[in-house]
Amino acid sequence: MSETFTKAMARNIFYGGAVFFFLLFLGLTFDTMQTLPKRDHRENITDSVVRGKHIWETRDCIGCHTLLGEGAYFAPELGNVYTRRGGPFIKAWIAAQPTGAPGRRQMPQFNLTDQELDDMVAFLKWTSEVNTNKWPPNIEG
Amino acid sequence: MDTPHEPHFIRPCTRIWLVLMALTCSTFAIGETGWSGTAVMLTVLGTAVIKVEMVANYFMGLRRTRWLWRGIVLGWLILVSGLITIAYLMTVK
Amino acid sequence: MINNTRTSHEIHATPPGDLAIWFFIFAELLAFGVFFVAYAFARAHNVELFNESQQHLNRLSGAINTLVLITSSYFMVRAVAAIKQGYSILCARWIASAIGLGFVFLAIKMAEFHEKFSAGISLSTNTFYMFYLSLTLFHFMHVILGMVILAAIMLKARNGSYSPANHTGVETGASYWHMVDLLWIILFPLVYVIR
Amino acid sequence: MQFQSQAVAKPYFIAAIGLFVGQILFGLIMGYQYVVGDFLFPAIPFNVARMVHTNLLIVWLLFGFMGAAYYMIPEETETELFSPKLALLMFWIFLVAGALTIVGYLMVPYATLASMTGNDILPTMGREFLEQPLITKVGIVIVALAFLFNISMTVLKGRKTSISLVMLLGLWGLAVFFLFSFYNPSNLVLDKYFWWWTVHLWVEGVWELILGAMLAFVLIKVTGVDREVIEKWLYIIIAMTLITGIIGTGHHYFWIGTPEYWQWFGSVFSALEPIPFFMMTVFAFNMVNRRRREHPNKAATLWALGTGVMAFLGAGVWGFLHTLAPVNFFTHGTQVTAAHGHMAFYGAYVMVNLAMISYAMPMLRGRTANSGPAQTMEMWSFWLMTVSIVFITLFLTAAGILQVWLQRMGSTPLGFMAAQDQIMIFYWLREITGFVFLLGLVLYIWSFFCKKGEAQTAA
Repeated sequence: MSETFTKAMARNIFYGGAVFFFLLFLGLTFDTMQTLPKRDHRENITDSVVRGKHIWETRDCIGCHTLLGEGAYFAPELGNVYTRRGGPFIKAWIAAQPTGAPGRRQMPQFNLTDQELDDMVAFLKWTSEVNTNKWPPNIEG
Repeated sequence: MDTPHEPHFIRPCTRIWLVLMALTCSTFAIGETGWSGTAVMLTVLGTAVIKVEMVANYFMGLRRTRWLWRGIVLGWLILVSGLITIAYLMTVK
Repeated sequence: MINNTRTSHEIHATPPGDLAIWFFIFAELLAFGVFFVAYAFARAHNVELFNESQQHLNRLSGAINTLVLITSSYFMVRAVAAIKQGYSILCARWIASAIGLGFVFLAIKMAEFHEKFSAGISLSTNTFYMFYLSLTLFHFMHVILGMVILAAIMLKARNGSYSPANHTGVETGASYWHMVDLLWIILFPLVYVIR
Repeated sequence: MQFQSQAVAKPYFIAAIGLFVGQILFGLIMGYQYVVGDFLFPAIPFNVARMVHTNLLIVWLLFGFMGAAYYMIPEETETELFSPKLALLMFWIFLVAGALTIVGYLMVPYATLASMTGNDILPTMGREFLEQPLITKVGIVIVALAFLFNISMTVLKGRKTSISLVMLLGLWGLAVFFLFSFYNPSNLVLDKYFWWWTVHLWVEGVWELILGAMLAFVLIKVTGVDREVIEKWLYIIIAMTLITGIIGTGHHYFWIGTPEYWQWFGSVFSALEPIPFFMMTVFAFNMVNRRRREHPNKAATLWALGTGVMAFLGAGVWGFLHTLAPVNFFTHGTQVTAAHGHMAFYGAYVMVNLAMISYAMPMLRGRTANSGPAQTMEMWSFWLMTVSIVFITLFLTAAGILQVWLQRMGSTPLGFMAAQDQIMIFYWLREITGFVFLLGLVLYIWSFFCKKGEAQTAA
């Protein structure tokens, strides 16, 4: 049995299979890149959205929240928070943190300016408009 | 595939090949008629199953190996064609 | 290497070719199998769309391609038979013919793809076309991979690297090529014919 | 120890274990914050603790991989390391850079850290697992290149075995795919798409080559089974890994704005991803059953077998549980994901590193295997850690299922925090189990200092 199962053939299958499926992956990626503009509405990415994403990143929001389901599971999903709560609520909420309620999960105070809060909302609004194949299942995220 | 000394008029593999070609033409013909329905679907899928078994056993040479190997392919085939059949019957009221 | 010559009545412990390729073949069968079943169930949820879209496929070219692949597969059977009798050059010629038919398959398939792509059809058009394009493109790439394998074996056969006692390489390539054929035998009726 | 230069692996292993302890401590802090929300607030907010927890994990696994490479490669290539000095230099650079980064996370607000470290030049921070400041990321690339140079030169001048080639391929892949962490487009969908090229293609791609090579190495050593046999199975297993895993990336592309067809590609291929893990389990047990000698290091054998089983359970079974798109639609971004993450990382990468350390450390300390009592203590630590991670996973899975039920199903779904309050009991159980894990880890370290019994020195 071992004569007809050779290491050389196993190795060839490894290299061949890896290259083959990576090429397939590149092909699918290429198609995805062609299709994405229709789904992510990149024409709506304003300077404000760009700045908002930067604020999102430099406050490490992903360390507690999920965004489109990715991140930490300590705090609510924010991919659809704009549709759930609306812009003014989001601004007021961020500005009012932390709640200080004893024993409850706390969100830090980031001392964002009004402009920065607007950028944050713009980013979350744009995110809520991405075509995510109807995810999340309901408004609670 | 076959030993050279046996006095064949046509080689067994050639016979298999001719049958496979004929079955393909029959499937195409059914497609051209535009028929549909459970019986047609089962005929076409059944033809495919027979063809796959012919390729596996005669072309791939599995009929001269242990049942384990034939069994894997046959089991795969039954599972796949069975699930396809179930999916199709689901749509027939 | 002693027991490599397969005679007609013996039962062998392992299938023809290197056992390693069979792991690959089974993995491929599994991947395609899941895709076939997924197609069937996706269709069950969307029968009208699938039946309607199927009308626009070129059934004739699908059927011709089936004949092409079966014949090509048959040529590989002849190639294996030739090398078992020690005819290296004959074996290489059979493999070359099998590869030639592979090119015919690719040409017909590309014409079909061209027709669909120029009609603006893509993976995102609808579920049917997603499956049609995924399955056929995935299979298309397997045909290319199979041809690469066959080409390598053909060159080795031409150099006289195989003999009646040592022809596992030819059988390995042939087994993979038969699998490519086998998958198309299911794919064609499933996607082009059954409704 | 057959080659002098293998000794550089020792500091790497010690650092790895030290950072592992840090990772677990921060894990316990986070676990406690899950139940008592304002614990340590505002000194260590949850996001900072999480950053430290996950970054320490990645860094200690990398230390483990590098140590493993420095130990394995000389023995595989039958030649001394190209430059042991470079290896030691890189060790200190990596350790200091890592420590400074952690201190940075803990001492200054993240936004300040970002502006201090040049994030405005090239923004790369603030994305899950890639939170490191730009200079740390650049440092990682430099260390990785120096490391790869060192290892590659060693392989080039020595014997080229399949194990060393696979290891090298995995390590190069690790470095190459890390480069995607520097790509951060302002379009979130694109950002996420290529973020996975680092994260997924690491843990479900090239890291598995490293895992396979390390496991194969340990198995050859402890079982004495023919190298040819082990190496061909290694190739088949990693071939299956990449065949299923590369397109399997698609299971992350269901809901982030990417086209719908990824639901099919992702589901189909990732449903097949348990296969290589299953093969790995069968392979490990098969090799141990066919062993040609009784290696005195029973603990290392146990870790190696454990890797096979737990990787299959954690990465294979728990991955499969929620990988099909219709299921993932509900479980995406819940505690189910956390459950899978914990057992998969422990079962695959933590355990393979501990297997390697367990095998190599006695050698590096001049003995074939630790004394009987020390090994017994180590096996106790194996069972404590493994069983507690199983329970952590079960509790998180229960929490996740309940969370999905309360928050995402039915006509009157609860809000996020209301749902969290309902599943608090599982978070308490998880936290308690976490302390059992820590106990196992303490016992593991203790076993290194166990003086009882005779260490076995026969080569």
